[in-house]
Amino acid sequence: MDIKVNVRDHDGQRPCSIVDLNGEIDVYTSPKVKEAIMGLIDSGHYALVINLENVRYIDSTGLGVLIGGLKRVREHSGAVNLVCTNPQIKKIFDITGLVKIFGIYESEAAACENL
Amino acid sequence: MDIKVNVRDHDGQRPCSIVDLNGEIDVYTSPKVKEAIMGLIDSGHYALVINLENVRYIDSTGLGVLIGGLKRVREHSGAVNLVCTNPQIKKIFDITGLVKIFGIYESEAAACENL
Amino acid sequence: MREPLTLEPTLSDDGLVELRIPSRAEWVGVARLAIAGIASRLQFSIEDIEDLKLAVAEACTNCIQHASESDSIAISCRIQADKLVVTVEDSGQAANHASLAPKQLGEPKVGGLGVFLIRSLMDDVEYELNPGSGTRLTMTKFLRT
Amino acid sequence: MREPLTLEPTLSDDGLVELRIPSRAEWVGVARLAIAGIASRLQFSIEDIEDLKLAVAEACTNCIQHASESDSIAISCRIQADKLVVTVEDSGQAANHASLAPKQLGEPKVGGLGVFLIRSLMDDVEYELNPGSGTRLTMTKFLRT
Ligand SMILES: Nc1ncnc2c1ncn2[C@@H]1O[C@H](COP(=O)(O)OP(=O)(O)O)[C@@H](O)[C@H]1O
Ligand SMILES: Nc1ncnc2c1ncn2[C@@H]1O[C@H](COP(=O)(O)OP(=O)(O)O)[C@@H](O)[C@H]1O
Repeated sequence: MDIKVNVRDHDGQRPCSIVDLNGEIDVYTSPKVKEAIMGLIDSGHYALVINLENVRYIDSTGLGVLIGGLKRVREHSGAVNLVCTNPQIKKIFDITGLVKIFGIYESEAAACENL
Repeated sequence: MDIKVNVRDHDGQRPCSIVDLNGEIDVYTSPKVKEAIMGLIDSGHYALVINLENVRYIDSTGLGVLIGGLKRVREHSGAVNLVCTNPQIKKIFDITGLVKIFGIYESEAAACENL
Repeated sequence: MREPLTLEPTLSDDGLVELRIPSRAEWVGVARLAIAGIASRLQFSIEDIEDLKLAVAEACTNCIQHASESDSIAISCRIQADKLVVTVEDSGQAANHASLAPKQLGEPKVGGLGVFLIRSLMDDVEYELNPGSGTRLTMTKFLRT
Repeated sequence: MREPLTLEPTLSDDGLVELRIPSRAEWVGVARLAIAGIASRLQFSIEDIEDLKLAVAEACTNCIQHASESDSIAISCRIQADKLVVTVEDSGQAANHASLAPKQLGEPKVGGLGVFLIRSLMDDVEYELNPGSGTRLTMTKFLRT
């Protein structure tokens, strides 16, 4: 029922920061995720890949954090791509129409390349 | 919260039946385990290895089933060995003193050899 | 190799499971675990179990975030032969009807997805607003066989 | 590689989580899941979480097997700064004091391990017997820091 957050730098065609999330993102844990993502953006990182491969659960507060991050980086012409392989979590992005605003990829490599 | 029970024949120095249990043994699931073990004994199998390697949880009703099985095979000069690697479950056998009446082994091979 | 034995469920219907948690974010995970346990006992599919977890958690989250002055959340799960009926109830300031109505999603914004998800994931959703005595959500999921 | 962030618990004490299940074997697993969730939220160790699960489940099993005429089991978990206090209560025929007393184990037999395990696994155990209104078990586990 907890979340682990880890941030890595990635040197690719377009350098970016990769945020690894591991656990469950809900009303209790999403403030931690928000802090990490907003902190990253506020320190000048506007190209983000958020890896949800190890996220077993996400709720609307978690989606809100991702949307908030996307809005913030766009103010700086940045981008956010997601890595998501869990069908249950993909379904939530489908239902809410968020598939249309996030780039969602099956692998980290694809998410980085298409940033 | 369920249990799967599977029975295999084993041809070793002393031929025996191996009962594989997979899941949680509690007041809800132990009747199924009892049915399998007692059925096996009633059909003439008195040398048993009960493999608890994939058992994540056992309560006093589960212990009762194992003790009941042991008593029944002993009426026919049989034996029951257990395979148990989960420290939490070993602890329950320790606390209840059942380590003294069951042969408890770390591997199926050892449990079969020492039957 | 003999025939493997599997467990046949022996559920009778009309059981009632009730849970009360403090109206605080750290306890929503416990509600999620409990509902997952109930739903898996009823042999809901993995997808339906996830739907139920999310719907119940969204309901709890709304109680925590919007029902001011409510100190606990009451969750009840009525088990029936073909469905699970879950109510989530707080005792805070009641919601208003407009904010709970079914709606289409517009531009993605940071809030406003909770009620939409609940309505999308459950088969039947009903809100009762009791001025001064909180919001009561009753939601049903049918067991597909 | 930056410093990994981990979640700091922000638990306040004296929260109360309550669960009521039908007095039937199939629901004990739900109680176990809920207590595991509560205990892990409180940062009990894995071993202590397993102890709590087993103690609560043994208590429920006894209500189901021995408290005739009780149709439900009430479990309450009071969260305090340094401990978790769990009560398990039925409304059936009350137990008798002798059967609940601490005892040494003799020859292994098929029954009689439940109360022994509860007393072994928890730090403090108290039974209250109310003739005509059931058995109430209060058990405490301290948080080791
Ligand atoms: N239990 C509740 N008590 C009071 N108001 C509620 C409750 N549940 C929902 N609401 C109202 O419904 C609105 C929509 O909720 P929701 O779709 O979850 O979005 P959000 O919570 O992000 O605002 C909330 O903003 C709130 O006004
Ligand atoms: N909730 C209860 N209601 C009535 N009797 C109880 C209850 N809990 C325990 N008992 C009594 O205590 C005895 C010992 O319980 P236990 O150690 O769990 O062994 P077992 O359940 O195998 O008999 C039971 O046989 C029963 O008489």
